[in-house]
Amino acid sequence: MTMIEAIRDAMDVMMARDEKVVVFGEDVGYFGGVFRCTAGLQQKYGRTRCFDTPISESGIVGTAIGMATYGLRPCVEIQFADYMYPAYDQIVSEAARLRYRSNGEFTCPLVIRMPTGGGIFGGQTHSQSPEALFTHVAGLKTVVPSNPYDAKGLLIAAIEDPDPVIFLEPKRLYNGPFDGHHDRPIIPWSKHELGDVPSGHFTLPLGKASVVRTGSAVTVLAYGTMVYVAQAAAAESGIDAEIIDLRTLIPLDLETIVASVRKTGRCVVVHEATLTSGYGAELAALVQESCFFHLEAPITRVTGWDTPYPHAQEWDYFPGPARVGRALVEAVEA
Amino acid sequence: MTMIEAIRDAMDVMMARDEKVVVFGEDVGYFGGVFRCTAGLQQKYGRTRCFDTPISESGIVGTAIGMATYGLRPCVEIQFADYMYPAYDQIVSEAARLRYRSNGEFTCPLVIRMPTGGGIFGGQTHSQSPEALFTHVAGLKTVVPSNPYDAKGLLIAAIEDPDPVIFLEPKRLYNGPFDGHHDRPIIPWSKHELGDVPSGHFTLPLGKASVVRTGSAVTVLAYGTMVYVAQAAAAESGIDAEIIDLRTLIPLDLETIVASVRKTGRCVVVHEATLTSGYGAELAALVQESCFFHLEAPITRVTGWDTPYPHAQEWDYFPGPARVGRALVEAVEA
Amino acid sequence: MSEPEPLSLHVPEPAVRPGGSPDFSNVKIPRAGAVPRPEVDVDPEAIRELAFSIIRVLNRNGEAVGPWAGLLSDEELIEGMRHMMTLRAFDARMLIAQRQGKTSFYMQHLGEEAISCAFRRALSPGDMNFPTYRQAGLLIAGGYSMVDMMCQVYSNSRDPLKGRQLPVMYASKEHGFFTISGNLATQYVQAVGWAMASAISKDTKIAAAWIGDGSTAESDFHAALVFASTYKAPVVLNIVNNQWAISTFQGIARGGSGTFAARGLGFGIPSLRVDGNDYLAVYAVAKWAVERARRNLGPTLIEYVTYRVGAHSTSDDPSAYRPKAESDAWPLGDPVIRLKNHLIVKGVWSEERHKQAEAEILDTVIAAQKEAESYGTLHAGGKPSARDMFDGVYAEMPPHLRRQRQQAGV
Amino acid sequence: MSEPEPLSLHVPEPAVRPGGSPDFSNVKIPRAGAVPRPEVDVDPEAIRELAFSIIRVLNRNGEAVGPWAGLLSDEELIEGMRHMMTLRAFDARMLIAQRQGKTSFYMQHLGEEAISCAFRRALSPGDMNFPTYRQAGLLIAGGYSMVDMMCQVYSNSRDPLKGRQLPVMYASKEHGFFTISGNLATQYVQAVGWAMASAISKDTKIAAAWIGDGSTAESDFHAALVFASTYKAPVVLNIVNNQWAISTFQGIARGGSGTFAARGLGFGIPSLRVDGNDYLAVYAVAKWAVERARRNLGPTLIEYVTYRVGAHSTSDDPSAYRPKAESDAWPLGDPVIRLKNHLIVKGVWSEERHKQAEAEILDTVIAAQKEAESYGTLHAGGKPSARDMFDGVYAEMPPHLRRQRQQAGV
Ligand SMILES: Cc1ncc(C[n+]2csc(CCOP(=O)(O)OP(=O)(O)O)c2C)c(N)n1
Ligand SMILES: Cc1ncc(C[n+]2csc(CCOP(=O)(O)OP(=O)(O)O)c2C)c(N)n1
Ligand SMILES: [Mg+2]
Ligand SMILES: [Mg+2]
Repeated sequence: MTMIEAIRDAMDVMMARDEKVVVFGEDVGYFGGVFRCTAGLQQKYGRTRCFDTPISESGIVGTAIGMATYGLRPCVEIQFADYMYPAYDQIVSEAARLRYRSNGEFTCPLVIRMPTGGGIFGGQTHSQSPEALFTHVAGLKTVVPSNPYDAKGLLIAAIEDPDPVIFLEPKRLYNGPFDGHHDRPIIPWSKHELGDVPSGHFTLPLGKASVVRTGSAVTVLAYGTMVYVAQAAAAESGIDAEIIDLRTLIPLDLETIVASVRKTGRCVVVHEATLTSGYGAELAALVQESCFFHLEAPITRVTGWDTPYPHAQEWDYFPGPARVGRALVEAVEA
Repeated sequence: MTMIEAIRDAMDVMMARDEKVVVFGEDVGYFGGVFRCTAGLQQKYGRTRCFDTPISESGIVGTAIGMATYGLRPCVEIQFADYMYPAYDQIVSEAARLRYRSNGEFTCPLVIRMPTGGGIFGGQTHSQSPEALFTHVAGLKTVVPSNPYDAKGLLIAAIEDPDPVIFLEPKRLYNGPFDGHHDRPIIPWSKHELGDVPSGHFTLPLGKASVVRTGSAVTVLAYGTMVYVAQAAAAESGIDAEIIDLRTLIPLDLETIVASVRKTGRCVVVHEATLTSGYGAELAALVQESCFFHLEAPITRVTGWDTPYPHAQEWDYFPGPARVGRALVEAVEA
Repeated sequence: MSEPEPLSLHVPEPAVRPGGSPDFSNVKIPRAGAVPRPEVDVDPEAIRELAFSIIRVLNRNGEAVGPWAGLLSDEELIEGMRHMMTLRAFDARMLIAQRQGKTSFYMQHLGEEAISCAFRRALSPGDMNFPTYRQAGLLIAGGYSMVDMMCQVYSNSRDPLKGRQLPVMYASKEHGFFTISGNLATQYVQAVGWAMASAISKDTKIAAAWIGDGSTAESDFHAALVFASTYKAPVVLNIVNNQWAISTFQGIARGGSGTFAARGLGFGIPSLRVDGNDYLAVYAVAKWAVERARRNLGPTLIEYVTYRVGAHSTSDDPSAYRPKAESDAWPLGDPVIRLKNHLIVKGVWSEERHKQAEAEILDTVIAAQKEAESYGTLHAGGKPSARDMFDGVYAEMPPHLRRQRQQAGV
Repeated sequence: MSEPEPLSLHVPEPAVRPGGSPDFSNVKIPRAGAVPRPEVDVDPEAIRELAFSIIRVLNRNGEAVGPWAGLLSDEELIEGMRHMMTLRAFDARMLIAQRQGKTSFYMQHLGEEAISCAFRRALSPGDMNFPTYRQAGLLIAGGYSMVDMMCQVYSNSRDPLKGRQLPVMYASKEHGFFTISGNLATQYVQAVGWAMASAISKDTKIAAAWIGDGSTAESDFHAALVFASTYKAPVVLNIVNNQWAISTFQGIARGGSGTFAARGLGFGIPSLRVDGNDYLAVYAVAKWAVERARRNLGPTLIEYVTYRVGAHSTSDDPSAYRPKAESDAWPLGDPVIRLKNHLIVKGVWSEERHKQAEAEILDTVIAAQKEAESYGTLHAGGKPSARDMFDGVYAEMPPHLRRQRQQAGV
C-alpha cells in the first residue's frame, strides 16, 4: 500500500465505523484530492460525508471547528501545508483553545491533514514544513508519519483523538521512501515492508517514537522524509547512529530520546524546515537540558536554510545524506 | 517620556522627515489608538497619512504591503499581538518573501507594531507573546524594545529599514519598568533614566543586544518585560547574573551572547511566551552549540507555561522574579 | 486624453465629532409597519430592497403596526420587558463591581438589550448561538443562572470556566451559548459549520451567528457567507450595527454600500434590516429567519440597526471620539422605554408597575451578586487554583504539561 | 408548530460529469450589443443589473455592435490578434518543453487569451497589475521579453528571478507586473493598498487586481473589497471566471448568487460582467473601469466570463472531472477565432494572412526559445547558483545567513 492509499484507507475505515467522520477540502470530493488521498470516498459515503469546498482555508477549518463542536469528527485537508496560513487564526485562536477556555463545555475533535516538505520542485509554495508553527501552540497535537503503516495507525488515532490534531504528510514519501538521493529511483512502498499495512482498524499511540536504527555512536532525531535521509547518511558515512523517528512532535516521546542520548552521548537533529526557531531548536533545548551531563559534543542541527524554499536550488536547500553524513561524522569526532 | 510617548515620537519624527511614512490601523486615526501610541498624528499630518481602518488585520497588512511596494513606508498597528493571526498569511507568505522571490524587483519596507505580553489581566486574547512565530520566518526582522529610549531608536531604525520589521511592544512596560512584583507600584518612566529620550532623529542598530547588568555567575538572556524581572531576580536571589537584553531577536547579536556565556559558563533564558518551540528554544540551541565546551550546567528556560494565557491565574502563569530567581540559583548550583 | 488630475485618498469621517451637535439626519428611517413581510420561501432576488430599509413594528405612539406585528402575547411581551430590564440591571451592577476592583473588565449592552433578548425567544432548545461579548441577553432570556454569570465575571471559585477566560466570555452548551472568543468574527464561520453539521446529521437544530458592524470587515465574515451560501446552511447570520466599533464609526467598515445587510446580496442570501431597538420587530424578523433555517431554506442575514449607548468596554471613554449627547439624539430611541410605552398603550403595564418591576429585578440581581461574591471576586476570597490553569489544555494531560505542573509546584 | 422535518445538506454539483454530454443551457447569454453603457460616474446602485448580464460586442456574424463597440482601430485590433496568437504559441511551446523535462511545471491560458491581452491595452505606463498565474498576456501584450519569460520558466542562468520562483511566477516592475504569489488571493488586497498609496501620494497611477473564480472564496478577496470600497481606491478588481478551479466547478465558490460580479454589490462597487472571449468587449469594459479609477471615482469590479479550455496546470488531467468535449460546447467560443472572424468581416484579415501570421509568430517564439535554452533549462546547462539561494532574503545579509552560506560551502 502506498502512503496515499494508507491515508485513504484510514479515512475509509473510520468513515465506515463512525458516521460522525466527515472529510472535506479543496478538490477533495468528486476528484478525490490533488494527491488522490480521498479518491473514492465521496462515491462510497455520499456527498454530505465527503465534499469539495470553496478555496478558503479559514472557511474549511472554521466550519470544521463548528462541526466538531456539534459532535462530528471532521478530517479536513489543506491542499498544501504552504496554504494553511489563512486558517492559522482558526487553528491557533479557536481549535486549540476551545476546550480550555470553555472548561470542557465545548471540545474540538478535529484532524487537519496537510502535505508538507519539498523535493518535488514545488518551489516556495509547495514545499514548506511549518511544524514549528504548530508545536508552539498549546492545545494542538502534531503528527508526522514516515511510512504507510504509521500513517494509517496514526491517522486513525488522530481521528479518534478528542482534541485537534495537525497531521503532516511528507509528500515526498507518498509513493516510496525517499532518502535524498534524487538522482536515483525510489523503491515503491509495495516493495517495502512498511508498505504492508493491515486492513481494518488499528491505531498507533500519539506520543510514541520509534527507534528505526539502533546504534551507539550518535543519536539522530528525525521525522518524515528525514528518517530515510538519516538512514542513508548513517549507511554512507559508516557512523553507527541510533535513529529515532519521532512520529509525533507533540506529545513528544522524550523518554525514548533521553534514553538514547544518554547512551550515545551525542545528538544530531535533522529537519527540512528552516533552522531558526524550527522544531529542532526545541529538541536541542530539551536534549541539552535532560542529558547535559551525558553529552560529549554539542547537539547540532541539519535543516533547511533560513531562506524561502527555492525552486531551482532545491537540492542545495534540501538537507540530503551528504550534509547529514557530515554532521554525523562531526558529532562523533567532536 | 513614557514608552508610549517614545513610540509616538518615533513615528512623529519620521512622518515629519519623510512623507512616505504613513500610519494606520484600528482606532489609530482620530482617537489615536487604544494605547494612544498614535494620538495627535492624524491632527498633525492629516487623514491620508494617519487613519482608521476597518477591523481586518489581513486588510491592514495586505494594503500596507501594497503601499510598501509602491514606495511608501507604512508603519501599521495591530491592536494586540493576539490579533495578528488573520494577518499572518500576508506577513509570512507575502511581506517576508517579496524581495526574495522577485529578486529585488519589489521590496517591502514595512513596520508592523503590536503590543505583546501579559500582566494586565487581559486573558488569552490580550496577553500573548508570539515572537517565535515570526523568528521562524525567513525574511522578517523581529524587534522587542524594553524601554522608551530603545523603543524610539529601534522604531526609527525599523521604519528606515528596507525590509519588513515586526515591532513587538511589551505593553506592561508602556508606563514604567515592571519587574513582576505586581503588588508593588511601578516607577513611572519619567523617574527612570531610560525615560530620558532625546528629541529628534536617532537610531539604534537592529541586531545589537545590550548588557544591562554585568555579572560573572550566570548569563540571563531576556527581552521586553523579562529584562526587569531578571534584574529583580538577580537582586533578590543575590546571584551575580549578567543580564543581556536582546532587543532584536532577528538579527540576533549572537556575539554578545557567546562572549557572556563563555565567561559565566551558565545560561538561563527567560521569556513570557509558552515554553515549547518558544524563542528560548532557539537561544538554548544556539548557546549550547556555540558554547558547549564552556558550559558548566544545562541551559534552562523560565517561560510561560504551555497553556493559553489564563485570566485569574495571571500571576501563576507569568514568569515572575521568584521563579526566575530559583532558576538562577539552580543554574549556579548545578 | 488630457493629463489626468492627481488622485486623492477618500477617508470617511462621521458627521460629527466631540464638540459638534449630534446629527443623524443621514439615517433614513421608514415608518413603522411600512416594510412588507414576504413568505419565508421567497426568491432572495425579489426582496433585495429589504437590505436597504428598516423593518419596524412599534410606531411613535407605542402601537404595534404592520405585517410584522402581532406575534407575541401580552404575557410574552411582559416577560420580554423583564428580560431587558434584568440585563440592564445586571450590567449596571457589574459595571460598579468592575469600578470597585472586583473584576478586571466588563462590557455592557446599554441600548442593545432588545436584540439578544428578543432573538432568544425565536429559538428552540438545542439550537446554538455563536455570540459576541454583547449578547448576554441570550443567557438572561434563556434562564441561565445569573449567579453563574457573575461567578464567571469575578473569576471566582465557582467560575464555571475556572478563571481561564476574560469576564463576560461565558459558555454554556445547555443554554445554546457557544464559548465566546475574544477574537472577532472567528465564530461567525464556526456557526455555519455547526449548522452544516446539523444538516449533515439530518438533525433539526439550527445555529445563529453574531457579529458587530465593525467586525464584518474581518475575513471570517466572508468565509461564513461563502460557505453558508454554497451549502445553504441552516443558520441565521446576525449583524449588530450599533454604529460604533470602539472609536471607529460604522462608515469605515461599511464603505460605499448603504448598509451592512447589503453584504448578503452578493451571495444570494435574503438580507433584512430591522429596528434593533424594537423588541417586537426583532422578534418578528428573527422568527422569520429561524423558520427559513428550520425549513432547510438556507441562511438569512439580518442587520439590527441600534446604537451603543455606553462605552465600548470598561477600558474605553467614548467622549474622546463622539459627542456626549449623541445617544440621546439616536432616532430609534431606547428599547426598554419603547416596549414600556407599548405595554402601557396596550393597558397591560403602567409607570408604577414598571418602577415596581425595576425594584424587584434590582433585588434579584443584588441577591445574585451577594451570592456570587460569597464565592470570591477577582482579587479577594475564593478563586480557581493554579492547578486549574494546567487542566483542560487537552482531554488528557500530556507528559510535558505534567512536568510543568510539577515544576510549578501545584 | 409541527415537528420540523430533518434538515439535509445541499452540496452543489455541476450539470454534467465525465461520461455525460456537455450542457451549458444554464449559462444565460444576452445578445451582443444589448447591455447599455453607462457614464463612468454613474451611481453604482443604478447599474446593479450589469452584475447579472454579460457585456458583449462581437455578435455571431463577427460584427462589433452596440454601445461598447467602436473603440479600437483596425491596426490596434490586428495587434491584439497577434498578442493573443503569440500567447497561445508561447503556451504551446512551453507545454511541450515541460513534457520534455525542461522545466518542472507550466500553466497555460488556452481560451482565456483575450482577457489579459485586451486589458493590458487599457492601462498607461506606470500602472501596476497584481496578476495571478494566468495573465501572462499582460506581459506579452506589454512587450516584455519572451526570452526573459522563458528563462524564468526554465530557472536557467539568465532567469531574472535567479531560480527562486516556480515557473510562470514572473515579476517585472517596469512592465507593471507585480511578483506573482503562489498563494491565492493574497495580492488582491495588495493591489488595493498600492492604489491607495498612489492616491495618498497624489499620483495618477492606478492598480489592477486579478483573481480566479475559485479564489474569490478566499478571505483576502473580502479584505480587498472592504478597503477598496471604504477608501475609494483607484483600482480595477478583475475576476476571471473560467468556470473551474482545478477540479471544482464555479458553483462551489459562487454559491447562491447568480454571478461573481454580484459580490461587488454589497460594497456599493460598480460591478460588471463581460464576455471574456470577446477582445473588443474586454477592452471596452477595461477602459471604462480604468477611466473610473483614473478619475478618482473609485474601484470597479469586473467578472470576465470565459472557459479554461486546458488543464489547470501540467500536474492536472481534467478528463477525470469534466466531460472531454465540454470546451467545444462552451457557448462563448474561442477568443482568437472570434477576433479573426471579426477582422475578416471587416475586410482587414483573411484565412491566409492568419496562417501566415501564425507561422511568423511560431518562428519568433521558437527563436526566443532557442535563445532561452542556450542559457540552460531546469536540469541542464546554465543555472542559478546556490549563492543565489542565500541572497535577497534581506537587503543586507544578516550574520546567521552568512554563517549558513559558509556552512553550505558556497
Ligand atoms: C481579531 C480582532 N481584532 C481586533 C480586536 C479588538 N477589538 C475588540 S472589540 C473591537 C470593536 C468591535 O466592534 P463591533 O464589531 O462593531 O462590535 P461592538 O463592540 O460594537 O459590539 C475591536 C477592534 C479583536 N478583539 N479581535
Ligand atoms: C491559499 C491557496 N490555497 C490553495 C491553493 C491551490 N490552488 C492553486 S490554483 C487553485 C485553483 C484556483 O482556481 P481559480 O481561482 O478559479 O483560478 P484558475 O486556476 O481557474 O485560473 C488552487 C486551489 C493555492 N495556490 N493557494
Ligand atoms: Mg459596533
Ligand atoms: Mg477558475
